[in-house]
Amino acid sequence: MPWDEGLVNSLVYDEPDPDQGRVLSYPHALNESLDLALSGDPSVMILGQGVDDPSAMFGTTKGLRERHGNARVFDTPLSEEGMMGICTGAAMRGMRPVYMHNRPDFILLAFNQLITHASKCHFMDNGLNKVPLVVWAAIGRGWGSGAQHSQAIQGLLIGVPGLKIVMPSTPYDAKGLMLEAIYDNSPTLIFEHRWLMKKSGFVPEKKYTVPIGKGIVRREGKDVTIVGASHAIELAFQASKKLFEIGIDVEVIDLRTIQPLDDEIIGNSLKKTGRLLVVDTGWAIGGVCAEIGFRAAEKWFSDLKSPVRRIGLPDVPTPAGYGLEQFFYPTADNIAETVREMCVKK
Amino acid sequence: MPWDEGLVNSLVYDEPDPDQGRVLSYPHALNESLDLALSGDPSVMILGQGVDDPSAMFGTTKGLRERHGNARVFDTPLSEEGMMGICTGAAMRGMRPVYMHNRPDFILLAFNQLITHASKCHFMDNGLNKVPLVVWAAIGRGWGSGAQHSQAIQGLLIGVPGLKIVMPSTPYDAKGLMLEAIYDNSPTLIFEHRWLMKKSGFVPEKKYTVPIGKGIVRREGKDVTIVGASHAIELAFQASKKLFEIGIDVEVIDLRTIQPLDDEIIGNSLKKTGRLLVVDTGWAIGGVCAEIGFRAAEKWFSDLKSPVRRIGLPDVPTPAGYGLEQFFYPTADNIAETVREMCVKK
Amino acid sequence: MRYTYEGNGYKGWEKNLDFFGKDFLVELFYKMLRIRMIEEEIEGRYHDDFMKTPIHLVIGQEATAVGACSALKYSDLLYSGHRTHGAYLGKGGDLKKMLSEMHCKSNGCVGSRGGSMHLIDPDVGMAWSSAIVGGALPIATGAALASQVRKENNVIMVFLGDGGTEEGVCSESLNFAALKKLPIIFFCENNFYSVQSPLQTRQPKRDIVRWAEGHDVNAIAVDGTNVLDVYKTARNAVEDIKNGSGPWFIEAKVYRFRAHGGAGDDSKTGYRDIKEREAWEKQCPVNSYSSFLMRNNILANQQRLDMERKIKIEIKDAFDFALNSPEPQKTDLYQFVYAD
Amino acid sequence: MRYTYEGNGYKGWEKNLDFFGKDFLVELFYKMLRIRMIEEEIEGRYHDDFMKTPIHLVIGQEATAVGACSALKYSDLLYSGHRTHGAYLGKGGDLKKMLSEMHCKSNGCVGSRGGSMHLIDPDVGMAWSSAIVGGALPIATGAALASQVRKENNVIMVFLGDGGTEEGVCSESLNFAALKKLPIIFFCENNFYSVQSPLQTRQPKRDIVRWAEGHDVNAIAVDGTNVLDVYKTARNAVEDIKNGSGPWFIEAKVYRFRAHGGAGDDSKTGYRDIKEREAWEKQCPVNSYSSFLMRNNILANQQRLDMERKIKIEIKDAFDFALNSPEPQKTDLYQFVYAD
Ligand SMILES: Cc1ncc(C[n+]2csc(CCOP(=O)(O)OP(=O)(O)O)c2C)c(N)n1
Ligand SMILES: Cc1ncc(C[n+]2csc(CCOP(=O)(O)OP(=O)(O)O)c2C)c(N)n1
Ligand SMILES: [Mg+2]
Ligand SMILES: [Mg+2]
Repeated sequence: MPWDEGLVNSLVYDEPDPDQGRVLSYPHALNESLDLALSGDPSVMILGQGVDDPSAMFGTTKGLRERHGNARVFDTPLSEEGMMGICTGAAMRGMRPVYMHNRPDFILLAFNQLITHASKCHFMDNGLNKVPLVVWAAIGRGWGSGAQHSQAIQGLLIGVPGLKIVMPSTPYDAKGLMLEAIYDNSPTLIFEHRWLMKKSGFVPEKKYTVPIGKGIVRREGKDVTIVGASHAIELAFQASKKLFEIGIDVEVIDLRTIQPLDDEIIGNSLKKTGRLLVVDTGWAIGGVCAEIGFRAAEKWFSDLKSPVRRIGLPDVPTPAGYGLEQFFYPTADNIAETVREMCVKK
Repeated sequence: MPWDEGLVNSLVYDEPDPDQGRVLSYPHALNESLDLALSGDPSVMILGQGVDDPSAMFGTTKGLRERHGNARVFDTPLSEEGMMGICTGAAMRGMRPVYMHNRPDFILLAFNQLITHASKCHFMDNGLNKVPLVVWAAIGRGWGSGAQHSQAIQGLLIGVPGLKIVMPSTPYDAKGLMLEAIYDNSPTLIFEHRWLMKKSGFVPEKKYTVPIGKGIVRREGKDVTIVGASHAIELAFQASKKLFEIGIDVEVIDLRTIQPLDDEIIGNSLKKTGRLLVVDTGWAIGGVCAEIGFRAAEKWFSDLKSPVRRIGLPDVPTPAGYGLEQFFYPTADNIAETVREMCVKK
Repeated sequence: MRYTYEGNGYKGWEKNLDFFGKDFLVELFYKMLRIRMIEEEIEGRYHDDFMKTPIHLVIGQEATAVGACSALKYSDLLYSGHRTHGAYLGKGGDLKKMLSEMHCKSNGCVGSRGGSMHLIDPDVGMAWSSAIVGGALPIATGAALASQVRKENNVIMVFLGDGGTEEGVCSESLNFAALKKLPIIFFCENNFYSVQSPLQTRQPKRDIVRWAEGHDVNAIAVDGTNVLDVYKTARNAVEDIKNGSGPWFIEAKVYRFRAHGGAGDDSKTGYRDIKEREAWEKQCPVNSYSSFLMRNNILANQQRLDMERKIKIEIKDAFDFALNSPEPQKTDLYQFVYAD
Repeated sequence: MRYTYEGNGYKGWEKNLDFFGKDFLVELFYKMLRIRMIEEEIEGRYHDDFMKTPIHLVIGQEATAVGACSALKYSDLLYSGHRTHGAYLGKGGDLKKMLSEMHCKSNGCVGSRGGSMHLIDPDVGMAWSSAIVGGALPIATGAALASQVRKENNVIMVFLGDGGTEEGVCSESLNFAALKKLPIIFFCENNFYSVQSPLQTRQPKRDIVRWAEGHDVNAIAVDGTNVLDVYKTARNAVEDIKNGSGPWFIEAKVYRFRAHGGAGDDSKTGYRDIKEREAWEKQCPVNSYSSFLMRNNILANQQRLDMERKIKIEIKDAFDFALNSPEPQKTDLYQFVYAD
């Protein structure tokens, strides 16, 4: 879609510093991790609608079938629930499937297999079987995605026991977390954000992993803690720059994975700042924002100097039209404004 | 299941006071509301697996087919996703289906139709179509339900825009909220709790409704606010009796509906008590508990005297065996103990 | 070349034309030509970036849209998937409302909230569509149930693609429709591809129509490039249903000449053979029917030119209308989350 | 009476017995008898309330469990739905572990965490089961995919009921299995009911096997009360699959003599005609086969009595074992949420 490509291309990302090392695009980083995983372990397989077509799932699966064969890299029927179960069954028999989706919306068709089967097998089986399954999807935004192609469903899944949920924000993490997820023996969801696909960054060539369940402080600050993951980190960063100009020093925590959640890193930050804003790409109500805010008010209550706040999607479905969409998504300005309010009202 | 019937029958519920008026069992109250709805409006229909069989969905649908005919009261194939869509399509064409499930677990098969279709139609259609659909399910517990037949999924749905979620705790509310849900023009979920089916209570004969989105103070108190719905209210009550004996005066708020959420009633209570415990029949993480706790820490932060607390299901799937199950579910004792802790630590 | 045309063109139809009457035959052509020209104009303007919406063109698939919809009355209802343009226009949807929707304007058919995959116009029975593959199937089935319960005596039709049959809910919908003998036609446009995935990587070698038949619905395959075949088949199904036959499943083999989404063809990326597309273009539904009509002296060249001129004006007006229509406001966003 | 027996009993089998050998024929009987006696003992003790678990008895359905499983080797894998008892025992699952599971003991086959609908025993290839109708179908299909990719040369079998075919995922699983020519047998026990709902309120009148065939899998119907028919059909399918035929779907018509769940029959509630059950009981898989063997002098009455005595002892021992087994501890609850 021309306008949309333009929109996404116009996103201002920091230019990566080539002195740090090799620079790769986000999809390329993912492609490299999938390639390494396929090469290193014959039980890894990559499947999903169109993974072997010329568009290659945003480029992330480019060349994989050619290099690793159709038995382990293949296109699937349009049967999300069935394929989720097929991946689960194959995983229990020793395979390590990476099941890829254009959009998280399509995973909703497979919630029975994901939630009532994959996440529970190891527990119900008393440890007899494991489900080393990775489910990958890129959250849609723009392109007129509308209500049925833009859902960010991590908030629905955060409470389900047995699942791990990963949301990278940089090409480096995308590669390292993908490899970690593939090696992990529990079913792990990776939610990318379509807009991050345009990002580039430093990505080492070697096989490396980023641990699941550990966040990272992306910016140190003393006044307010912003917690988030994935594309929300980009927005938080932009906001933090604006805020710095008016004397507010923000700490930005990139959770990297939202289940298990890195309580320690949040707690340590709150001890310093006493103020929490949670930002998420999903609905504000009942999801990631609510969970993190709750924990703050339970575990670090005495550290809190002001009410916890959140910025997620409003309690309405996504409009398809570009005009309305502009009023729908959080912006760096919203974030900056909210943080300012938090600092004013003591 | 004999042992299980015994277990559920042994639940101690307060004997309803017959001076208040007519006493009905919980399923009977629901049966009456469905009967009234069918009689009053030819567009109402009741469907679901086994709604016309001798077990009659816990007795809630007994006699309805005989009285109202097979065209509007009927059994369905085992096709949860399909039937959810069929209900949605029929609702858009002027019917008012009540789609009943033995267990919320089975609704997970239909999340695509529920979340990506039913909840969004009115919005996507710019108001052209409405979806007056009721989806009903009874949360399982005991009976060796295990991980696949016990899930209380309200926490997964609370963040989805466009849905209403009702969780009654008394036969009176069960009837009044069912009628309100049927008359409501938005898709509404009703989650009963299987253990409440043994309860009896005062239920007026006439057609009456209980408003969606309004909670009720079930017990006034000044020290701690316990917020919950459905079966959690029973536990909160039992706990509040124990606590009263040791001098802690608990306020119990029955939300009745968890979406929309009655902020006002919670806020008013917190202004008085300054202490919040949220109790839910679902997973503690990321669901109803988290949402309500978050709101407290955002909106009534300055009223809070101690950390917010929650009691829901632990972050593990439900074990099937009775032995392990006893360690799994919250009890009145857990609740009482938590409240005591909250009052000690100032 | 994986998928080749296996039909007979209009062979045999010469002798059966009286069945319809000339006006009707010409009207079918006009409708197809109109859809083709609208689609080409959308395609041509797409890079101007005023239509900020995905598009799924039906260029090459006009005979299915027009043939199937022409068998329906206004009171009959149409449902569709993501590939809505043909369905919407075939059912008589308002072109201005459609283009306004595609320009994200507040007077779009759903106020810019649904976008191009959600073109509906209840005024003419274009009832609903879903951007989720298979999503509209049970919803249409539910509409058929409502019609049956309310004794509305109309027929429901739902469009799906070959990919749509792979969703379990398609099987569930067929089963329920057959069980209740609902008044519904499942109209499957088998264009052999789902995005860039060929049928053979998604389904075993057997006809889709055979799969449908197993569900105990009436089922038939038809040449989807031939508007008369499509019309006749759909009309028979409609009549059958009115006589209590219960559901029909129609598989129309057809080809899209453009990319799955967006403007232009993408065969050069290699997922399908350019020769395959070229071979199907010889069966272009608009041109093959045009030639047939001309051969039989039902349509004259000048007549076609007049039509084109007329349609061009209509299209230009509609685009002007859309471009000059009002933008939605921020407050609109919060409307219609719940229904009154 | 809605559903009547349409088979031929053991007619014709007299002439074909050499095919198997006597020991094998007797063994089939022993296995069926054992399952029947175990089920009856479970049923008899159920009201003692020590088994705090739902039960779905297979009394009346022994021929399918034994016939189908006997066609499998240990390295072949079996999957099932909620009605697990027959599958578990047929595949050779450990009786003590089964009864411990049903008594919620820590040494149950899955440590009391799965319950009676989740009886698995990987040691003998009883691979998995799901309490969700249709839930095991794609999981079994995935196992078949793994076998194919890893060239394991085994066969996967999955049990389902008539109700299971109504879940969309059944269609999706058949499609994928057919597409990839996977080594899998879908074994459908059509007992005409889902809980208390008769088939006719859930599916149109057509054979389930015809529906399956539409998916391009090999499909065949068989008399599910006749253990030899079942065995032969399953064995042919296994051999066919080893020769690369791709998936099979077997529909076995059969009847459950007890309620959907729990002890005793519930026909008196009226959802099915007691006469219907009684008519099917005349085709009791255990007794009809027993008579057949005795008629043909392959089994003697005394032999059957000896078997019964032996089995009784085994059952008593297993119950004693289960009753005296340790309870799970609180810390067990938090085990195995994530896998190491
Ligand atoms: C459930 C679901 N899965 C995947 C998609 C992505 N998708 C959109 S259109 C499409 C192709 C569908 O193919 P087909 O049904 O044959 O229709 P066609 O585009 O060929 O007309 C796909 C896979 C979707 N929208 N919904
Ligand atoms: C998805 C789902 N829907 C409903 C149920 C409730 N349920 C449990 S067993 C059963 C009957 C299934 O019938 P069938 O497949 O014919 O097997 P049978 O019990 O006759 O062996 C039903 C409806 C379930 N477990 N899962
Ligand atoms: Mg297609
Ligand atoms: Mg059955």
